[in-house]
Amino acid sequence: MDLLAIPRLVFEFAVYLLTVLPDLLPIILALATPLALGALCGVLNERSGVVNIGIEGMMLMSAFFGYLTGFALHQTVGSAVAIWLGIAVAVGVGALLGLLHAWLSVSVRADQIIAGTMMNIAALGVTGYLNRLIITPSGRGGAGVIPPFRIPPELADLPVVGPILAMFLDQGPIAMSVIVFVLVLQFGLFRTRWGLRTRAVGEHPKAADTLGIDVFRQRYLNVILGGALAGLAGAFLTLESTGSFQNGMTGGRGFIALAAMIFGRWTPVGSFLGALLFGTATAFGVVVSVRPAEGDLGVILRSIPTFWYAALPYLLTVVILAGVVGRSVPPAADGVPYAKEGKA
Amino acid sequence: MTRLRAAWRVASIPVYSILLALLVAAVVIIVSSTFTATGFDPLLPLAAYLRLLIGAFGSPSGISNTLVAAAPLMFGGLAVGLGLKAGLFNIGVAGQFLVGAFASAVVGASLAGAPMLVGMPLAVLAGALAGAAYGFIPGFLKARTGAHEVVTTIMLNNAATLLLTWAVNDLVRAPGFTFPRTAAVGESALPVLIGRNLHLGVVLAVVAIFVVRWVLDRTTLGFEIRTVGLNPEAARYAGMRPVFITALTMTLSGLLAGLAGSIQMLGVIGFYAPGITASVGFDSIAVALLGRSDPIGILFAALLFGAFRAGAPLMQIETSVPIEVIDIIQALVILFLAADLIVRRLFRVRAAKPEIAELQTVTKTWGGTTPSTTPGGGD
Amino acid sequence: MKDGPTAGSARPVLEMRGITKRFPTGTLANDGIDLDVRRGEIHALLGENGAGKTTLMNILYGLLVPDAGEIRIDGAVATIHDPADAIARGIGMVHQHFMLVPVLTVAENVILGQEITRAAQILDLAEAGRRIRALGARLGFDIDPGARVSGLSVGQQQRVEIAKAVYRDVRILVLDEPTAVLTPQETREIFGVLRALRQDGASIVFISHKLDEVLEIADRITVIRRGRVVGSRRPGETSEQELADLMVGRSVSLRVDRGTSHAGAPALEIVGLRANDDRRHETVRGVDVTVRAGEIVGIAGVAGNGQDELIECLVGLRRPTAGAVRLAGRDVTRASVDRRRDVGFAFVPADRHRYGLVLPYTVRDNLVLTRYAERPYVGGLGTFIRQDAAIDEAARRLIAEFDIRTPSERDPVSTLSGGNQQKVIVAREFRQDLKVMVLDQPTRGLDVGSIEFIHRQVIARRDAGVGVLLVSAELDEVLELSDRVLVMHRGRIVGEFAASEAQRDRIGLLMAKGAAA
Amino acid sequence: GGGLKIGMVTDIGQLEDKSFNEFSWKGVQDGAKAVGGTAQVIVTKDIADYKQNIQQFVDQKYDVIVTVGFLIGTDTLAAAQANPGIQFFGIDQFICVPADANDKECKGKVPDNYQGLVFNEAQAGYLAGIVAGTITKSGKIGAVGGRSDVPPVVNYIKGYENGAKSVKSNVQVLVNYTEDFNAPDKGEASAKTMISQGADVVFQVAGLTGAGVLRAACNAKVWGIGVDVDQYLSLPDLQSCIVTSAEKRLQNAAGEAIKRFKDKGKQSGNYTNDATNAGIGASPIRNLSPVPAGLEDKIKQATEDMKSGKLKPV
Ligand SMILES: Nc1ncnc2c1ncn2[C@@H]1O[C@H](COP(=O)(O)OP(=O)(O)OP(=O)(O)O)[C@@H](O)[C@H]1O
Ligand SMILES: Nc1ncnc2c1ncn2[C@@H]1O[C@H](COP(=O)(O)OP(=O)(O)OP(=O)(O)O)[C@@H](O)[C@H]1O
Ligand SMILES: [Mg+2]
Ligand SMILES: [Mg+2]
Repeated sequence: MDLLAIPRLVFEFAVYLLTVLPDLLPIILALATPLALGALCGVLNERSGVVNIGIEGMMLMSAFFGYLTGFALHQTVGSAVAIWLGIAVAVGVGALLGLLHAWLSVSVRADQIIAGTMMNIAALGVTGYLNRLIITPSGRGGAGVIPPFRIPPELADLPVVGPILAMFLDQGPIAMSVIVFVLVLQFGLFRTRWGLRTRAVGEHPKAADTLGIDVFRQRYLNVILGGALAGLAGAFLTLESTGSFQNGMTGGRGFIALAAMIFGRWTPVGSFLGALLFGTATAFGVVVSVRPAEGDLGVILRSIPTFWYAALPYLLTVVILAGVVGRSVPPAADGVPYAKEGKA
Repeated sequence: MTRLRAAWRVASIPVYSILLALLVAAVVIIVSSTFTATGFDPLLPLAAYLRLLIGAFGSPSGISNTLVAAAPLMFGGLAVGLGLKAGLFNIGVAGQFLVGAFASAVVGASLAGAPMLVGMPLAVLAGALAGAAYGFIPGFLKARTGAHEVVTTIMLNNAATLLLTWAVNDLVRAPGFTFPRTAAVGESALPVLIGRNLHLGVVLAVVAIFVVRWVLDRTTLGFEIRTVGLNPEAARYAGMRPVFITALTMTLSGLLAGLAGSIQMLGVIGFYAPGITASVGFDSIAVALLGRSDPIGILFAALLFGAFRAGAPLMQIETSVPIEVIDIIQALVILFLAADLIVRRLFRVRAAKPEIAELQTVTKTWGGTTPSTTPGGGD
Repeated sequence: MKDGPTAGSARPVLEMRGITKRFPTGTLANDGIDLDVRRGEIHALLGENGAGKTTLMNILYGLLVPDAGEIRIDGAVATIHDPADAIARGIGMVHQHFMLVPVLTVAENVILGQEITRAAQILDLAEAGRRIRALGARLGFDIDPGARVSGLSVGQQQRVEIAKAVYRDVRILVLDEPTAVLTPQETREIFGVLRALRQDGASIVFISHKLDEVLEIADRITVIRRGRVVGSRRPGETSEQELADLMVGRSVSLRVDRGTSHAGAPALEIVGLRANDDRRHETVRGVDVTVRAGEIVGIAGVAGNGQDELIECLVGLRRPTAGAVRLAGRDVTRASVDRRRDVGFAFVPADRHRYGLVLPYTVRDNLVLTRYAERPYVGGLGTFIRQDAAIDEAARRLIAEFDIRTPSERDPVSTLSGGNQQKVIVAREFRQDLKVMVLDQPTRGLDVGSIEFIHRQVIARRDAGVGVLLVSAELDEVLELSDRVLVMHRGRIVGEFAASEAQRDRIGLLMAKGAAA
Repeated sequence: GGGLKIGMVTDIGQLEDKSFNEFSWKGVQDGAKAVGGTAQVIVTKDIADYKQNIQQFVDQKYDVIVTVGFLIGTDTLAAAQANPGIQFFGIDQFICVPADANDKECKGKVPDNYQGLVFNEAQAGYLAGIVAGTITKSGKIGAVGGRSDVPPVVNYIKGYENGAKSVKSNVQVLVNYTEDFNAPDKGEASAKTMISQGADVVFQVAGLTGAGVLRAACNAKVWGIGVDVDQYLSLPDLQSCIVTSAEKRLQNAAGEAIKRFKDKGKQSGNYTNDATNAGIGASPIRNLSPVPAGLEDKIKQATEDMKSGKLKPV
């Protein structure tokens, strides 16, 4: 009896996981989206040799200005238009901040960690300040909503296919776009001219330079593109996921995105898996309390305080990083500003 | 005289950066004033800065507020700075701060009745050890498995907030309150030395600055830490043990962060409750960077941030300029430090940039490679 | 040796006139240099370290902008702002420090910058592979386009570098010290390639320190000293001695007189030593070596045959899987690095920037780097407080004793010249109470003057009764210094010789093939 | 002006938190206007700043100091005892002054210049529960809480459960605490799961996280219930699915407190805002046409019973 207790619980747990899978799948992607986009931003930056710990700040700024756009326009131009304009602005702001980071890291050759930290603090200040002065006094809220895409019920209710379809299709447009970005970037990085040059510049800029590749241009390009992705993550937070803005609402997602990037060893797909892992752990914490298990297992699972479930994603990441992933090697020239010797 | 000039060589860039930051922030304030009820007001920045200054230094209580706010930032800045010296980027100060504060609160409360000379030292010790333990985890993991400390410390920060909240609720919740919190630390509190709130922790912080400086500059341990930070390979060939130094440095860094939490708890807050934020953890990074990860630099950076903290309330009530402007100013200061090129152009500064090899090391070792293996390191 | 029919045809393809370059640091690297290179000639550029050879070529290749002077190609003035311009003009360069991206494949490295793509910039690596193979066949070496560069031997990497240049159909190819780290066999293969290129009418600028090679391959030789051209010769009309004197500006003794060794009791004993590399492959497969007090034993071998792991086992950074290491009779197989140093062990690493020095540190801190925790450098209460006075005193003494050229002991070692940086290490390691020294390519990349100095120091130590183990891929150095020569191949000692020139080729063959034909 | 100088110290975080800080501040401003005084606010960024922020107003000779949130209660009590000349109001602070070390029943004397403004969230939650219980077709409803250790949140949800059961005894209530007020994506995930479990009404007590909850409800075309204020107005994007909100009239309470002080002088003790003084309530029913028969009566009745004390929500 006691001998069998443990294996039985393990078995029950496995069964339980299977039964809640249909609940888990549809909610994971949305949880992973801002992390994945942030991580992709990191990948673009660091693959070209620029460290960016300012992703958090880039997200927050874009989130705010995206929201501000929708907020200001949705009554005049209508909800749908305002949203897409808002997303465009968010992406644009992200790209602009990317430009700033590129200028600091590539041209000014400022220390890239300091530049990133600056970005994070500035974002808190600027968004909080403008939020106080512009949005709050108006007393209004709202920035329009993205009409949700729903897969037809008959599909959604299919036994196995349904949840899987829901995982990818029963989502907002930005969440859905993540998968596209991941695949495109993975291919682009390892199969295209742009990717080859990016990796070369991030590993051995001088070698690239001696082959006539413009190291600065390549880095600027990547950092700006990365900023745009961080901007999209910001747009997701305000325009797709909440429809409202609050100071510091990124809540550290930019840093967790960095974790996902390192976790994924600086590859798009790897980073995405890292984000999914995190999202899955979060989702499990939700599902476990909304749809508790029966029997002894249920007793045990319910006896665990909710705070532990909330902490699960963080603890799990540490355990897996230490236990499975281990030492991860970044691009060799990551964070090293490139200087042409003896040139102006 | 020459010593003065030498000091200015180091200080000029930061000082100019601060001036420039205040200037740019002023423009922001003026422009934004047009949005507000008061309307366009070109003198608003002057008013605001004046209040900041008065609030921070205008009165004995202002000065002591500044010092009290600066003390934990000194510990936190040292924690980050020490890590940077060894090529470690400890973003985990926030978590180590909370763990330290919690431990001090619990031990302090349990000895609340005991004589101060018993309870207070034990409570401080508890905070230091707890922080050290929480810093040891990422240090050990990095040394053993190479798990990147940036990732692990970020995760441990979030875990700390949640698990400590749980601990307060289910383990050490004090009866007689409508919300979860620990009992007051009572006699274990750090004694107030001068005026309303200038407590012993401020002294401890300043002492810590010089202790850490002495360790780094004059002891073999400091030499080992710096060597491992700058060139781990060479350190190995010299008979040092980078793996051990890494774990040790991270532990010491955690200890300092824990002390930050401890003096904040025993000197100011007095009880632990889930709502407690670790803004110190976030600001400490900025302080360390601003101080070029040098103890003396950190001392001044912490005082600057402390002054902003202490001056902000007066600024808000007298001019109703949002407190967020402080973040903007701090960010601008760091911006101009990072892009000191601008400053040099503007103020025609000749002074050589004080080299921050550690920072470069950290940026390079971002993902765990040693700077020596990065390209361009040829003869 | 001038077998190129077109060799020396009058028309200069490349003319560099009055090239002058001063670096921000004040170093005047090039001081009005003139250089002509004719069609289909191999033109050797000779000069000691810091003479300005690389600088001159970097200017030609657009990596540096000259302060003065002009470059003509086919008689027409050519302004070269960056490598792209140079490449466009058919100039190719194989750099002194390899310019290869280790994590990329051979093909990716070769096409980088001139990628072969299909629609939408998608790389066509298959086509690239075909072209590279064809190119290899033309130059007479086989090359695997799919291989990761990080996994290639130095010789193979050298070929990739050349393939990169040829892939861009160069007319003017610059090779900056291409043979520095090659075995005689590999060197010969490279020479074959160069001659093939010359046949095709390419012009080649060949930079080297190695006088014999220069005399073998070059059609013309230009010597540079401290940024000025000090002479131009044809191989037939000159000698190694003359060239050496030209380079250094005084008459140098090319061969340090080794004298005779008086071998005593065993100082270092390596018994059946086995060890794995980081990827858990056994790279040291049972090595037995005995170094006696007062003798210099050289281990020759192509890089990557287990020397690194062997050395790490000796220094104490790697646990052997089997066997033992004895210092002066004491078993130190499991002893820590500093324990070994206490017993009287010293080590000079090959890569001074990576293992030997902490570049941002001052000269003084580097001079005590491996003894930082010993008295008198520590003291006070306990042994953990550093004693600045003692450290300064020792630093000044060593700087004087080893004639290290530095403004003061408190300058960063990074601002010292390569040779002087190496002197810092030597000064630190060559202490009085030594029993065993392990030298890993102690003179790599240094010029004749510095080499001479360091070799004298080594021999002095030997004569003082120190057992010296010299590990080097530079066969010349091994032969020059060693009393006995061992050849290491695939983790084993495959041969032992009493050093003498006669053996050179057999040793080279052993190094390459592991068995003498 | 010569009127009252009224200062407010916020809870940790930001003024525009769409909750305590924001609406307390609005109320303080209303109050100031009503009594012809001036109002200023200090935003607290760190718990360590509570003391000095309060002291700042004291030093500036303010007449009334309003502090927000239970965390700042301890410091407010101390300040009130030290400055008998100043009126203190503590929003969401239940004042407890122990007579001695081992007194847990708060027998000590509350300073007569310090009044705690507390709310009976359970009552508001109960009314929301009545609505949920009435309109649910599946017999399953959900509630998402921001933190399981913040009393107001828990009280709201307890009341909600009982209210729902009072109209449908067999109703099943799915509850999830995200332990994070700042995670809309997590709120959306919770709600989505509840909905896929069959819940057709979700109640949010989770700040920004709650925005995600309501967003999920709208996307899934089920009913959402707001909290604290009438979120049909404060979240216009989500009007399509908000049926009502459990209101806790912070703004009102803060304004009234200041008026009380102006009219009646020093205020002391704990002032409970509940059904009796319209301190809590349910927002107008929206989006239901027709409104289910008797729903409004049930709400009116329950409110009456709570006034009379006949009905205890928990
Ligand atoms: N980027 C630089 N900044 C300052 N000085 C430099 C720089 N590059 C080279 N120098 C100096 O210019 C001089 C010429 O250097 P160069 O590399 O051309 O010499 P070299 O002949 O190639 O020597 P070697 O045989 O060691 O390669 C040397 O004194 C060198 O230290
Ligand atoms: N990359 C560099 N940056 C700045 N200064 C340099 C650099 N390289 C060399 N120098 C300066 O140029 C001078 C010559 O350096 P270099 O190493 O070329 O001399 P060298 O001729 O090789 O000397 P040695 O023969 O002792 O190696 C040195 O004194 C050094 O200060
Ligand atoms: Mg050279
Ligand atoms: Mg040199």
